[in-house]
Amino acid sequence: MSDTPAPAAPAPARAAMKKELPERFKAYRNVWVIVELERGQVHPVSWELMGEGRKLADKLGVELAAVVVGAPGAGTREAIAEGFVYGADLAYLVENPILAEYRNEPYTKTLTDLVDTHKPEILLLGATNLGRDLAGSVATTLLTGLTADCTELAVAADKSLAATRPTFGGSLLCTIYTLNTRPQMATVRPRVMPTPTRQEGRTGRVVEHPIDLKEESIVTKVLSFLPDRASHKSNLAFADVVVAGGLGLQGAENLQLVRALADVLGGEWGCSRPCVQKGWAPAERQIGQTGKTIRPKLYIAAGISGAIQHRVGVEGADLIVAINTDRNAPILDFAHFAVATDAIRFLPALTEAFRARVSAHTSDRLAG
Amino acid sequence: MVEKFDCIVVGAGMSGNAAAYILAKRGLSVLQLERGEYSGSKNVQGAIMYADMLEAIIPDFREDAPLERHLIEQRFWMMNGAAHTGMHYRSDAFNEAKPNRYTILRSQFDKWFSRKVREAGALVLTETTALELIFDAYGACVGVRTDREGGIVHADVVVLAEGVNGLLGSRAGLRAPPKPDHVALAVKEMHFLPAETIESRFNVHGDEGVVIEAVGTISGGMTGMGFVYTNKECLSVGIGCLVSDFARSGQTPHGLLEAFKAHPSIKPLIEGSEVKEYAAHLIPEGGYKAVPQLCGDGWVVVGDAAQLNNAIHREGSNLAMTSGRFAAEAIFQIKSRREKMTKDNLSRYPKALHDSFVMKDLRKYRDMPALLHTNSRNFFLTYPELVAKAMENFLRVDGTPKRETEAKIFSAFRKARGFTGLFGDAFKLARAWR
Amino acid sequence: MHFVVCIKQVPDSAQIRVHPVTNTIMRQGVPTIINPYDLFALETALRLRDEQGGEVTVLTMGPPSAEDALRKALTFGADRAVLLTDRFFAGSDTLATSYALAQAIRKIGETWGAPDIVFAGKQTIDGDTAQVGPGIARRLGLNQLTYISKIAGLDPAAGTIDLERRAEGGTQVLRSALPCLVTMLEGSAEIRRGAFADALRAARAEIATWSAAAAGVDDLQKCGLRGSPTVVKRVFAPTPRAEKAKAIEPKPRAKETAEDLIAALFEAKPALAADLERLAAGL
Amino acid sequence: MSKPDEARVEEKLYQNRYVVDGGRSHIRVVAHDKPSANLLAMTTLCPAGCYTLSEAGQVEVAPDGCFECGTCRVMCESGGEVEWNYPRGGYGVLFKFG
Repeated sequence: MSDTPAPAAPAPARAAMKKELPERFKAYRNVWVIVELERGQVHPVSWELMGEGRKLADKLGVELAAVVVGAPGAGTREAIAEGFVYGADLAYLVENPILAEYRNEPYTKTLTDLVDTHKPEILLLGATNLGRDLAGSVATTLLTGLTADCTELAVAADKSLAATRPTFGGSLLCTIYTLNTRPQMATVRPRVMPTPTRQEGRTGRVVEHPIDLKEESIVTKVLSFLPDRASHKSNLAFADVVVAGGLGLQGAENLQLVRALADVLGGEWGCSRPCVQKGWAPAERQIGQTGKTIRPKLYIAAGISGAIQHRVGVEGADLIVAINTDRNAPILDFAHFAVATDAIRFLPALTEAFRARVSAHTSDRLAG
Repeated sequence: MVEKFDCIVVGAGMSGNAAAYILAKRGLSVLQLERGEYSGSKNVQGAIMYADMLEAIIPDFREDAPLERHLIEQRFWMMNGAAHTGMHYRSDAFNEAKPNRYTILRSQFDKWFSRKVREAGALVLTETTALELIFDAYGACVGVRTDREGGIVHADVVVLAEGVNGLLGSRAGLRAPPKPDHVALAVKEMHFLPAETIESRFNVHGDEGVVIEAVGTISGGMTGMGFVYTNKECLSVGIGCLVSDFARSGQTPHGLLEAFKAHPSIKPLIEGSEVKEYAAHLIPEGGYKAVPQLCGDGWVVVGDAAQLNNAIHREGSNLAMTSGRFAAEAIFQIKSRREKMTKDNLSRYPKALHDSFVMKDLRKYRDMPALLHTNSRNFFLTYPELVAKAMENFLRVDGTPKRETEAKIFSAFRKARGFTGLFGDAFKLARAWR
Repeated sequence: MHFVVCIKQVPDSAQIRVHPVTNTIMRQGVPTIINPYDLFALETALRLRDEQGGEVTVLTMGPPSAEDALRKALTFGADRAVLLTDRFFAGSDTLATSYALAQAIRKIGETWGAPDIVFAGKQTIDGDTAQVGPGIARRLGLNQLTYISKIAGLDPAAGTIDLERRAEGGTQVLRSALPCLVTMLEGSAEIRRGAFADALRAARAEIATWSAAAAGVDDLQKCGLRGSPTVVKRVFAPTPRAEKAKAIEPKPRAKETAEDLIAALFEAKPALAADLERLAAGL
Repeated sequence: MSKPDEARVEEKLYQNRYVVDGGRSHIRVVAHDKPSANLLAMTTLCPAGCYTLSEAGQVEVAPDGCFECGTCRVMCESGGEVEWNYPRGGYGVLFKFG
């Protein structure tokens, strides 16, 4: 392959001589957040977006709307109530049995119909499989701009949306504007924005939006749904909690301690490259530059020095705990917490402490 | 049905690309096998490119070849712990229309050369590793087996341009694998600096370049050499020693490199640089005596695989290109006369090498490897220390009469090597250099 | 059957370094590769062709040097390759790109038969937006099936296709109809290594190189910067996290240290406690 | 990775571009109880630090980051201590500059 041609140079010149916003888009107002409702469950990223949407709406002096789409009685009312608690002023509700399971065609038709009718200036979706699938087809149908996986959303001086996202594999960030089309669409990855504080008892008005959909005209059918628990494949890349072991465990048998803690936390276990080289663990359990990249809420590294090849695979974790006897191991440069003790001795104690702490609460809740 | 070509070239380094280019230009059907992702992805070199040899192959290469800097200054250094004694030759004459020596980056240069080979009409298969040669009942080489499914391919002649390790040739018993005292292990890093910084530190401008080649205590008493080559936006910084010395010394290559980089004469040149690659390769050092049989029925061997490297003058890529060219010319002559690719017919190639600078230079220095190798402690430890001390005494003005200073210098040499040692070394060096 | 696979030549982002001092992107020596996700799409198309018969056409839009990526795709066993290259495309964002590719796919259909399935990678590693696939589907009226982990069945006669799609917390089993646009998840197949005959054919192959006009991309207003509603205004390096890890001092009894650690974690991320309970209860 | 030298090589190797051929190690150390002098020398000689001495006193090789320079072949193949091959086409180290 030849060397990389200079990627399309950013065009500040063109952005500067921005054409005036076409007349028809001048009326577009308000910030919308698509509430991702599947099988009665709302994906937490929707509430994180409410927090962001609230900030943008306040700066623009407009209203924040929650958009809830689904089959009647499938948690739509509860989702709207939660939407208000997290800051929405109003909610657009589309209920139709055909919208029970997410499918691109009916959902795209519904959302584009809503947008053409109520004309939002900013439309936010979670960068989940559903959000990305939907955002792509809606943006193309509306022929508007869409910026994906944003890590920061701000209002520019001219009241347009300044969306910042990682580029070149995350080594750089870039700020992107949607120049002369509306709505300005953006998707945001889960767990990037904080969840806003709940304002119990807060309510707002609901706008019901009828939509006529005919099942016969929709090609793709959902035959069934297999929940994740059923499949035991190691989905290290998607896990919320990961516990990994390294050379510091001195032996393959001690990886057992890592698995025990992972089980108690309902997470996945992994290891560093040297463990795979020594044959302690299979290659698909390896985390790092030549293995898996993980983005869990909690990552516990037991006896891992944290060489740069490992770091690039775990830097996305929300919380990194390093259990390592070496006080100046490289992992301490990017871990959030460090316990300078021998992992082999500490892991069992940590497993018991978590088991006690986690199960005690569940039993209270069940009893309470 | 097994495909058949006029010739198969194994390897897309300097010698392989030169041979494939000329064979294709002459209208032969050529298949070139490269195990890397692209030509250049597996090739490591200092790297200095000699223009005359490339002009003989692609006269107008300067129009679009990726060249880093043309060299206008050569610095030979003898280094000890804290100092270096240097002989510099810099001439504005090197700023000529067709400069003689360039620094290059092998992965960019080979990619360019390989495009020329494709344009000439050769078929280039990348990411394909040749596993073994195939011979017929009479022991003539008829083709190659590769590591892709159904990967057998035939040809009238196979050009072995597989690099210093020469796996195919040695596995087929055509030559012995290289020995520890016939190859040097060199490690190098690419240090990135803004072009202006390089130009100010080396006192050059535009795309003028400087080369530093250093011997002395930096190779810890081993037969070896360090180097700094200036490229457009980076410096190639490296050091290499004979593998046999290295093994005995217990030193690590990366440790030696770090020490070389920390030397007071080198450190300021690379201050604040960003390292973007660390590489290592073997360099043939055996010279004339290590050159194996160069052709046989249905095969020829070119470049490093034929140990064609003049270590004393650090010239490898020019010998590689030239051997590739001579082999291609020989094959074309045989093909145009519709003769067989027998060992005798192919011997035109080694004959051409003998008549050219390639073998003349190698023969000239045939005793040098042995000499440097057996006396490595003297040439790479004692003398550098003696020269450094001599310069130190000579330059330090502390009122001692000049006659006394000179006497002190000579006594130091005599005490270290004794008269017989000094004359012996001088005589051997002169004889090996003659 | 006819399968069209869209691939993209991207910089190998793992090799990109940001200069620690000047914070500028150091582009020297960053080679280009085929976008890794696209290889799973190509492998799936090749398997379906091997099972059902037919041809696989590989398409890419990019600078002339993108031909290398196409030649490599041919080495895997694809039957033909089309390079869409024109200076009008410079600076296209995903909307403009999906327009150009959709037009080229229409032209491919007219030339070698309408595609039954158009494949694309889940996303690119340099753009990461995952919008070009959906954009093409919209413009060509194809059923959009993204994040596909497996194609369970394909019935050309009935024109139906059964697939498994990765969703939140599980897998949807879908039945849809041809023609459709499919983006494959990474790991959905083991990438093959081309046979020698394929490598030879790839080296010999003539790669169809189409300009905008040749590909039927006639509305130039929809291409390049003009056709792109979004524009990159600023590119900068993230500020690295400075503070060191907070040390939890080990106590004589490991149990106490463990409790200290857990307390510190829950204090730093209150939501973590609830998450762990939900996970532990297997929800 | 005890030796400080070792850690520095690790840092250097990170800069390089290396395509791992999962599960197919192109270099294999032949089983031995006491490593020969040449094999032992590889624990310092290998420029990519791929050769290490295990606690049980055996020399092990993990050819990730290997430069395919051939030094270990030159030192140990004739003595039958090492089985040396190139990685599959397209795998292993891929130099950006060379």
